Amino acid sequence: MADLKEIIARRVARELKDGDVVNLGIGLPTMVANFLPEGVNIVLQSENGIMGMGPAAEPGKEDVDIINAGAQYVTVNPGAMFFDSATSFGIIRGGHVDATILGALEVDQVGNLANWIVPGKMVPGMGGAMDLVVGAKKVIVAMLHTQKGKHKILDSCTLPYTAINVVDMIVTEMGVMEVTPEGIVLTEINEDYTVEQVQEATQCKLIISPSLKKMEY
Amino acid sequence: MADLKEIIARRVARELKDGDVVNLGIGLPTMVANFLPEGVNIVLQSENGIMGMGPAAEPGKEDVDIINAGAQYVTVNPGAMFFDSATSFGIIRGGHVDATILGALEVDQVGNLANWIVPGKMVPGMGGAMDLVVGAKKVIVAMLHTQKGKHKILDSCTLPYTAINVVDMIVTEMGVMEVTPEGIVLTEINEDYTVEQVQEATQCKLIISPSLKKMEY
Amino acid sequence: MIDKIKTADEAVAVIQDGASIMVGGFMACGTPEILIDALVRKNVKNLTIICNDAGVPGRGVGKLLTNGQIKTLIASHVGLNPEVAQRMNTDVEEDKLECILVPQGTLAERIRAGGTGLGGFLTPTGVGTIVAEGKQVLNVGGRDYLLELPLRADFAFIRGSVTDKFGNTTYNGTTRTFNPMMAAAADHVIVGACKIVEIGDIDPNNVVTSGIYVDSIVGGEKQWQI
Amino acid sequence: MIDKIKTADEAVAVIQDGASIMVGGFMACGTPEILIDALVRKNVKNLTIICNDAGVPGRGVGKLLTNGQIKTLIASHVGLNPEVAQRMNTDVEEDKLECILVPQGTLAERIRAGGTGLGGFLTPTGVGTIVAEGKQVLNVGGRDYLLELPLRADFAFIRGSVTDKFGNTTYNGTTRTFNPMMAAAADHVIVGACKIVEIGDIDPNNVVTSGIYVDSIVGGEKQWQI
Repeated sequence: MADLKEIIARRVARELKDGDVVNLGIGLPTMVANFLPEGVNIVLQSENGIMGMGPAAEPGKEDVDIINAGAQYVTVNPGAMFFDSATSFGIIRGGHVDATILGALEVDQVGNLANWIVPGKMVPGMGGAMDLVVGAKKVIVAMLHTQKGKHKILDSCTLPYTAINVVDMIVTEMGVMEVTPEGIVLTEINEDYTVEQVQEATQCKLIISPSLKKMEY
Repeated sequence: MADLKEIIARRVARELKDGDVVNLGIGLPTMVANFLPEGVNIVLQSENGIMGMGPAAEPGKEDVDIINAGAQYVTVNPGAMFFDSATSFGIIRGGHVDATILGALEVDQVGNLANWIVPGKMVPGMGGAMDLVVGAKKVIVAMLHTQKGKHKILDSCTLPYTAINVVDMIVTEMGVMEVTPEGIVLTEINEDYTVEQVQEATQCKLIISPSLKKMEY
Repeated sequence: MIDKIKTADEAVAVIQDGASIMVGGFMACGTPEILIDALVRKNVKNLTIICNDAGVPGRGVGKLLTNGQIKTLIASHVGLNPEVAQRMNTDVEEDKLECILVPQGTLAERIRAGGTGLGGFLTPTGVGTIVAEGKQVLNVGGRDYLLELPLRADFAFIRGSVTDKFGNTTYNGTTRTFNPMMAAAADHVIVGACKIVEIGDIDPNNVVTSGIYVDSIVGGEKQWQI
Repeated sequence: MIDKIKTADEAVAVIQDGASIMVGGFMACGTPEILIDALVRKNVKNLTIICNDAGVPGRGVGKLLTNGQIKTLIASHVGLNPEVAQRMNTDVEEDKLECILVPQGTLAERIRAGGTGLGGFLTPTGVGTIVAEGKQVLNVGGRDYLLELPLRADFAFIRGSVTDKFGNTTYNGTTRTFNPMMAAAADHVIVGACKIVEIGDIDPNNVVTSGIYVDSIVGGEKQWQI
């Protein structure tokens, strides 16, 4: 399982360009920062008020006044800035975050996203997710292709939306998909899987890119 | 003329309480700061970005990075703060300025104010006046009662409004008037004038306060 | 000059049952514990708390929740405090917590609107979701936006890293969060300060929150001990 | 890392006839003269300038006006530059200046909305005046508000007192004015800096404008000589 997640994180990391401002969700997306290609430096935004977030603080060296949006003690890089929450979401809503990378419960073929209400579980709140996916220039969903065999990439989301028409790209252990006006296009495939397997793991009909490539990670 | 203006400025100064946040318009209102009663310290806001403005800078000692809204070099008091224009007008619109004191071309009996378009002259722009009179807790018009014998306190303004229903108090060389739902009430009179003279200098019908007092300044 | 320095108990003495209180911080980082503790001692009930989240059990607004003081919580995320679910699902009517969830950016902007005299703002966040329910949708330039309304409270609890005796305040690191907007959006503002300095000690270029907003200043706020 | 340091002429080379440019400052205090001068040299025409005011003849956007480069000026106050009236009343059609007046607080907030992705906001300012003409009036909580729309531009000219090589910027005194909002509301942002420092030299608590907004940094901006 860890390997599959690492495959996804590694592939997403290749999507980022030098200088990009990026917000990483909790969990798998956070791993992306560990796999940036040589020469690519990104600026991490943390919605609780950091531009230029660094790695997690070493145990014993925490500055208790500096946490990330997951409430972990973190460091900041030279050139960082702290700001308030209105400023933070001004940056996010204003389109100044180049990419936001986050998990999903469901994505559908028009790019609708559901990732905040788990059926039967307590509703934890949307936090900053609704603003992030509406505001970021590029929304990349990074997730396992299915949930215990259950489809997550659907004709239509069944769970309450986080936002509508926002997802640009989906990266799973099986491949890379882009959400287009025509539907979801499979552009890259992990060579461990066949196109048929990917389609089978996907509820909506995938458009197979004529230039389908091997997924590199 | 200077004496009449000083009378007005002196009387307005008595309206301010210790700790009040005050924005003073250019000209006569600026004089108010010179006549504060003993023990009354106010915090001057300048809409270009100062809380805690001090007196004008001494010639030769100007800090060229610090001006007031009239583009004069000024000083700041200990405990001052500089901010941007959105923050400044957030303070103003948000009701955090206790009093704004400014001149007028016309005021009418429902508290409409006209002070930004002079007939036949180039329109200089409203600057921050529209925000100030809408946002400040108390709007005090400080002006000469008439303009070359022409009424300025009217049944209805004839010039384009700066804002409607905003003026709380009018202080002139003749007296002090409060704008109430019933009309303009003369509450204090300068002993150099009679009630008849004040009414004659006023277009709209004044309500004479049953407790009409001598105007102290 | 008006003396704003008080003890925590003196500062919260004005707060009565049923009050609405904005509390700064994010997962309690940036929440003035010294004021929360005094409010727990005062034990006022039926509070409406506006805060990014529900804190943590034993920290931040989590303490008020444990002590059964919150009737309504307006927040963006409450998942990291398991007591929220217990309180929401309790059968004891008087202990029941109402939880109103607001997207984090919208919450910050609504509080900013409340403090800056705006009647509302148009945001794309929440369009097409359950957040849009009951809200006016306006189309500007071909895009749909929700009209979101300002939010104010009776009181605000602000955590200052450095505060001068007038109330001018700076915030260290990520303790800033909702504090600056809340300081402008409440009728009565109390700062719990880690360090109180003389007026004039903070560079006017670096003040984040103006002392004009501040009614009381309480010293002795401590950094969190891990 | 991307090198953002340029000469003023290099930095303005991207600006073409007809561009819209936001210019920071208030009566030229906080306007980057070094960029204005380069734009005068480049002599592009038909510009839309968004600035608090018209500057002063020989200072700030006043120089662009004198040089006949401004077609439309969006400002809150233009009374202190007598050239505005001359340009507005000229009979020479190609020299004619269009001047759009916006209340100062509304101008600042419209630019903020443009930079922060809001579709607009409701303000009480201007209700019942000619500023309300053609605008939607919404009643919230029994009070009328104007719906004001966001404002953006192709370029922004920002004056930094201290700017690091990433573009993180601080402003001294009253030079701040419209600069922070404009830095977020333009597609391409150029900072004219009084002092350029290394990345890491500015305390992260004191940065006002993030370097993520900044495309080019030009050093050598001078303080105004009285």
